Amino acid sequence: MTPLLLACLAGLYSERAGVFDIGLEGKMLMAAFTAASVAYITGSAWLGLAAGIAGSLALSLVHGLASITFMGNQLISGVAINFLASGLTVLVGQNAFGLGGRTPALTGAGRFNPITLPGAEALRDVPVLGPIYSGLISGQTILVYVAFALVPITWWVLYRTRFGLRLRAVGENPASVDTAGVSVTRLRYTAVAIAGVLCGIAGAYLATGLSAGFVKEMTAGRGFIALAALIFAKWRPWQALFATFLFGLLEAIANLYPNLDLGIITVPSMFMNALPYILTVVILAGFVGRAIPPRAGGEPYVKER
Amino acid sequence: MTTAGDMLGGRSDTAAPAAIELRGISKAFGAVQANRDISLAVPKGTIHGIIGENGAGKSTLMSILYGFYKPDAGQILVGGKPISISDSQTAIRAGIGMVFQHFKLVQNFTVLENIILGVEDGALLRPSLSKARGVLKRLAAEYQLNVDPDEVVENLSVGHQQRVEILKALYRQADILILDEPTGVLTPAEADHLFRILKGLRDEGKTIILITHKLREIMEITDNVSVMRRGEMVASVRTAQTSPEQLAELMVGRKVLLNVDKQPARPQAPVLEVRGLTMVDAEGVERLRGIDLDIRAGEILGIAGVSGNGQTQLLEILGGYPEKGAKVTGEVRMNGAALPLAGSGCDAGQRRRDGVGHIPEDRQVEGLIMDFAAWENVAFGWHDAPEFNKGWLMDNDAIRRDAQAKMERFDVRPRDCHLAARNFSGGNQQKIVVAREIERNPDLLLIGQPTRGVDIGAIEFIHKQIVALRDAGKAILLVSVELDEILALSDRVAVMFDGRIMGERLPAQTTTGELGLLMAGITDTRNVPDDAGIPPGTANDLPEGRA
Amino acid sequence: DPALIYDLGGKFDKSFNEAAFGGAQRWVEETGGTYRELEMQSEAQREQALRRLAESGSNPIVMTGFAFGDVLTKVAGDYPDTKFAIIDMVVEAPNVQSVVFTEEQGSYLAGVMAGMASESGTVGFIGGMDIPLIRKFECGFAQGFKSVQPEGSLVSNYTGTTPAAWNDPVKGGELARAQKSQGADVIYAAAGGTGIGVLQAAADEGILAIGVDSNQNALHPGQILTSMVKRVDNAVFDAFTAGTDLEPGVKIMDLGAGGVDVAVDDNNAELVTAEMQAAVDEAKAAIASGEVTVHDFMTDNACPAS
Amino acid sequence: MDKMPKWADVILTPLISLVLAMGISALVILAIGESPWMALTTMVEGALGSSYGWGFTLYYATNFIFTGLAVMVAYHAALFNIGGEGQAAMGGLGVALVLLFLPLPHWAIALPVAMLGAAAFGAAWAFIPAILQAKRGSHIVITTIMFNFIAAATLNYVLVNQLRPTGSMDPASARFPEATNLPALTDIAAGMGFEWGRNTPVNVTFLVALAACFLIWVLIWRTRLGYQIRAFGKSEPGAVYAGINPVRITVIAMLISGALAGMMAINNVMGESERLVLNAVEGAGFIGIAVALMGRNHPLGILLAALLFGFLYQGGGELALWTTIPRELIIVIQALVILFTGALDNMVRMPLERLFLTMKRTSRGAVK
Ligand SMILES: Nc1ncnc2c1ncn2[C@@H]1O[C@H](COP(=O)(O)OP(=O)(O)OP(=O)(O)O)[C@@H](O)[C@H]1O
Ligand SMILES: Nc1ncnc2c1ncn2[C@@H]1O[C@H](COP(=O)(O)OP(=O)(O)OP(=O)(O)O)[C@@H](O)[C@H]1O
Ligand SMILES: [Mg+2]
Ligand SMILES: [Mg+2]
Repeated sequence: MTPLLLACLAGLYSERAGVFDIGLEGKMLMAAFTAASVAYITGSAWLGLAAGIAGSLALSLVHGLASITFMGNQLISGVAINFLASGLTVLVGQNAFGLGGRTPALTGAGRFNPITLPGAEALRDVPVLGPIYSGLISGQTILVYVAFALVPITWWVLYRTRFGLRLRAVGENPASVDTAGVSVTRLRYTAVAIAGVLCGIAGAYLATGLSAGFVKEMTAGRGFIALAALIFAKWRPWQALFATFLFGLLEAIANLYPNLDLGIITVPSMFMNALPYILTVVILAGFVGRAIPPRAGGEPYVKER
Repeated sequence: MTTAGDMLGGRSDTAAPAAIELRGISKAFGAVQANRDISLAVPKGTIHGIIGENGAGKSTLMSILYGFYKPDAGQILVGGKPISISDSQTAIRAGIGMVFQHFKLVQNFTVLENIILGVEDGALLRPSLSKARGVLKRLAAEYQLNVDPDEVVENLSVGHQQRVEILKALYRQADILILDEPTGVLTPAEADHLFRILKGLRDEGKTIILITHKLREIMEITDNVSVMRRGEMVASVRTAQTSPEQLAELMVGRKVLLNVDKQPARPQAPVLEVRGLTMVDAEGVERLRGIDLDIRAGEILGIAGVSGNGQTQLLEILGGYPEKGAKVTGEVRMNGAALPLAGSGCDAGQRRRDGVGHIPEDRQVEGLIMDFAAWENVAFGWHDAPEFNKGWLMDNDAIRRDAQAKMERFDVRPRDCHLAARNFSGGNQQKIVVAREIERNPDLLLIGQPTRGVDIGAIEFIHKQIVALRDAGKAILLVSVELDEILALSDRVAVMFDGRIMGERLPAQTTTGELGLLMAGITDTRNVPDDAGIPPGTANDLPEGRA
Repeated sequence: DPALIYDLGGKFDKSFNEAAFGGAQRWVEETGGTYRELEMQSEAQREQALRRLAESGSNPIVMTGFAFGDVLTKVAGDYPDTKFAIIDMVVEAPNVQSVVFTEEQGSYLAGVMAGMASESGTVGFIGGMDIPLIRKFECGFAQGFKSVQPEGSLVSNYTGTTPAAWNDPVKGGELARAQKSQGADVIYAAAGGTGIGVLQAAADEGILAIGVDSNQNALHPGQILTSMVKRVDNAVFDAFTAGTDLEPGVKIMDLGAGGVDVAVDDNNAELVTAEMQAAVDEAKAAIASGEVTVHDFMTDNACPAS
Repeated sequence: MDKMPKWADVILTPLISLVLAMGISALVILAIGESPWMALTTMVEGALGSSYGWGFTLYYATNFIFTGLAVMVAYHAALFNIGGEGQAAMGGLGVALVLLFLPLPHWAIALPVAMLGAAAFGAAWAFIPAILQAKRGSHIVITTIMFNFIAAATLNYVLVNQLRPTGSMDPASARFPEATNLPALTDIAAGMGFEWGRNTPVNVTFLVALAACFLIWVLIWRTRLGYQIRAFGKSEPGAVYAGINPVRITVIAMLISGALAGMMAINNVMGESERLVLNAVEGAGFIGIAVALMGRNHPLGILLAALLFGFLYQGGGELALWTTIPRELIIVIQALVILFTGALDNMVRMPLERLFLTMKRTSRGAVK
């Protein structure tokens, strides 16, 4: 759920600033590719991370250009970015490594490896808390801790800082920000860039943390699920954590019970696989009610018609 | 070329430079020349009025001054020094504050957050917020501008939202305050209160520019007034040396009749009977609390009231489309037959078939599809009508012919029915809506804000049409926030406040002062002087549109 | 010249198509010949590709994957002088050689090894897209495993229901970790690119994995128990070598014919104990003699072992 | 009144955008060390150089016309239907069920029945997202995405466990009865006495698609329903004022949209493969978004854009078949086309408008 959380937070920054982003998927994919490539070539996961962020940022820039500067349709731009990433990664990858778009497997320092938190071993035998601490909390890669730390940080930035105030304002009513003498364009670009960085981390984590290299289309729809989680969370950081956790849980359940035997009927694996999607629809229909997006979301800020 | 100062005569001779001076400002939006070579000087410590038809370019000019738009040509001087106002930040720093015609507030932020937006001190919010809270308290006391700093803006009445906008400007220590049509949304008492504040600010030495369509306000409060027409500044005069008639003529370019010319009504059988109408909206707020109304054929019932007191809900329910999720109870009869208030049969299409026409309050959001051509808009809402249809298909030729004829009769300009609605000026857009609804000859015509933001010339025409329909024996329900309009058109006036009818008066037997009190929810109106506001102390605490 | 057509997964799927490519390459190295190759881009192209190759004189034409079966049935008759070979599918035509593998047998051997290696008594299977072919792998694996540990349990997962299921190493890794948490200590991955993630996760988690199709032992030396190799490369190599003399009919690449096997090499030598090797050999002999028949899932869509 | 003439907006802008997209594509091809000229000629030759190439180009275009029209109808109601992929997949199921289980003696009878089946299944798949959007405000973009996944799972289940002939490896249905096979255009041409597009999959569905373009044009711009859909799409409060029921229009627009997407199955499932295979849609649902947007949500534009994408698809396929350029290049080109014509169109339009404005001013000046 870490990449999901990161992508969800990425979407949160962008959409809170009024720029819809269905290109999360593409940006993650691009980041996964650049991260894996650079990590393979340099043997450094950190350089890979930087490259992942750069790759994702490049696409963010395209999105910004289309939806902020040229006041284009944000949904189309997102669709195009998804296609672009899906094609470019394989094209360049094939050209560079000749493995049909895969990157060679990463080893050692080319990957982010789990870190054991201090005292994890010592506390292992403490009842209840021990296993949770040593098994669940300790032993994750650094990027996981980063992702989780980003939740309170995002909350704090959004609700406690000047930048957050302006960011939220620009997503609600850009004219109010403009007439307050603050540049709408700059704010939105910043937000889109932050989204790029977070997608970059997410993609890098996919390729260099969770797996050991890039495989074509390896994001496998996670960007779209992150988007669903974002709507589910009503564009709020803590709820985003909760939503991604829920999706993670649903998937874990589907993994644990590939064929759910209900006595009378056995739910086939296909449906258990589709369970997270089905439940998303159910949740959207039943529990969240109308999720009201940032008011200026999806609309370019046009001053002069 | 003469400068604007010259036109004003007297004052510009004094040594002190104008607080603000514009020289040769031009601005085009695509093919529309919104401002053409405009010059204007506003002496320090004065209130300067700007009037002009819709689309004359008033808002554009002020927005340029505030750095919202960049002019194509021209120069701006503040305190005699030329400055280049590239964005609103520069304008704010130069001491200019502006309250826009359409407020620039973040609806789901608190008052305090809106106040500090853009002028926070430092990267963290907490210190800015507590500082602003203090300053706000002081400003509120000083200018009698009370608002709850922690209230979310969308819960405030329009009047209070405007206070927030003014406080925003004052918080930024503006010396030059621009107000773009500030009174359009206020009760007479609120407007009075605003004017007292403005006078106070002027006496402190601040400079104020006031845009309005209401000549009465210009005469009442301004020192000088400038008139704009079709993007040009046609005159700048001392207010004391002009008259409303002269200003109207300058604005429109011809003589305008300022009063409606109508015969006494000859009411016949009742057309609409409303009994005990209540409405609770989706959030559980009671918007209508037992409305009783009668309208007879051949009369105009005017409903006065500050917007947000249930008029919109009343029009929507009568028009057949109560707000989603709302609960409506009570009884509505039309020509004796009960109209359904919910479920099937309660839709706008059915109401039209039942003989209800409707000129909605907001022409751009409801009355027209802005991207549709004028001819398509002429069928809007009546697209089911047999004469517009040929079997499965719509008879577009018939609609176009009809549209062309209506545009002819209502003098819609330009007379091109293929033009998209958004390419017509506000007044002409409204004429399209009025033509469409009136020409269907409905038994009952619902009219919401027929002339909001419409200039004097068009108002005159629209008023004539409404009276003509009445004289043809139709029933008309007129909702307007303009008391002058209500008094001029109505045969009877009902005042709405907080979802109730506070009382009914005959126009000849009441005054704006009395109606103003009723609009504020005060029914004890025995000792009110003519045309006066309410006693000072109470003005601040006017209840919001809804409690 | 001969020609080779890869299925939609693409030439470098790290598995099936890539094995075919390897066979063609080996043929080039050994004979110095040249061949044409095509990658599919859409369903509608299959027929186009076959006809174009046949018309341009390529012979024989080898194609990988059951998905060609339908069009080949239609097209083969139009080109009686061209020889076709199709892998993983039986097409009855006088100029077509159908090469089928007994994956259930190879998977059985993998199951035997997993049964020997598993200390927990639980092993895992991770398939890519949930289609019958992969069920066949699972079923053979289950039978082999149960033959060693009749009371043992098998956890089985499929990555998904869209072609994306073949390219989701992250989910593969997650599934592997989930299976480990359920006690599995040997995991068999038959999932294309997704399998890479399974093998990686198993290596990271310190449990054993089993590769598929190609010999994947070298991906994580010492941590991959074995790979169930399906010698698609041999099939391609043989077809290319036979050239225009390619023999029509069904060619069954079973255990006996060396069509399927479990790979033992330097990379996993340490993991394969003598006992394990003996058990594998025994199973091979039993299958060859008919003493043990490994049930083929495809025949009745059911698996006796699970 | 307008800033530039309509023809410039409708033709010039997309054309320049297209050229830009192609230019960048050429750079990409150069960057991977291939010749853009060779790529272009291969594509043009392969897609348009022979009746054979045209046969494929038109076949793909047929798919895109349906999905493009589907996106368009929803778009006019201000609904962004990303679910074309799933709706088309379900349409395929509808076709398969009809053809496998109903005794249909002749294609001329089978075609309308299968069209009904396809439309019904596609529409049904769009119905739930539509009703959720209309009644509960569940974001249609998200629900249609989810329904794409769910459709894939459903189809997978049905094909593997229900429709697959026992013993078959292939997760595909049995072949449809011979009698229901649609005539290919090549057969029709042969019937008229000339040889055209032998062995190409383009079939009578192409003509159905052309008819659909016309009918949808009539629907949107000539009927009352179309008027209501457009009005609702432009302004929901306006529609309510005019007595247009938002729930009804949302649902109807999505049903039509889903039905159109579903009807794509006539082409690929009934016309081409003549049986139902997994993943028969192959992304055409997503391409439909690009086609609709490029075609300015007008059937004629959609027809042209579908032809363009058909060309890209077939030309790109040829490129991948006969050169060493990977097939992903085509995805990149498609992405660039979508980006430049759909999202960055103002990049071209803004300077153009300025150009036309100054031209207008100077010419007006000259007249004076
Ligand atoms: N936003 C716009 N986009 C394009 N053209 C516009 C726009 N607004 C106005 N126009 C054009 O400019 C013309 C002048 O508009 P304007 O609003 O100044 O009219 P007006 O003189 O105020 O008329 P009225 O008195 O009826 O309001 C309009 O008739 C219209 O053709
Ligand atoms: N952002 C914009 N883009 C394009 N055209 C505009 C824009 N703002 C105003 N216009 C056009 O410029 C002209 C002047 O508009 P402006 O808003 O300044 O008029 P106004 O005098 O304030 O009218 P009103 O009395 O209706 O407020 C109009 O024709 C209007 O349609
Ligand atoms: Mg106007
Ligand atoms: Mg204005």
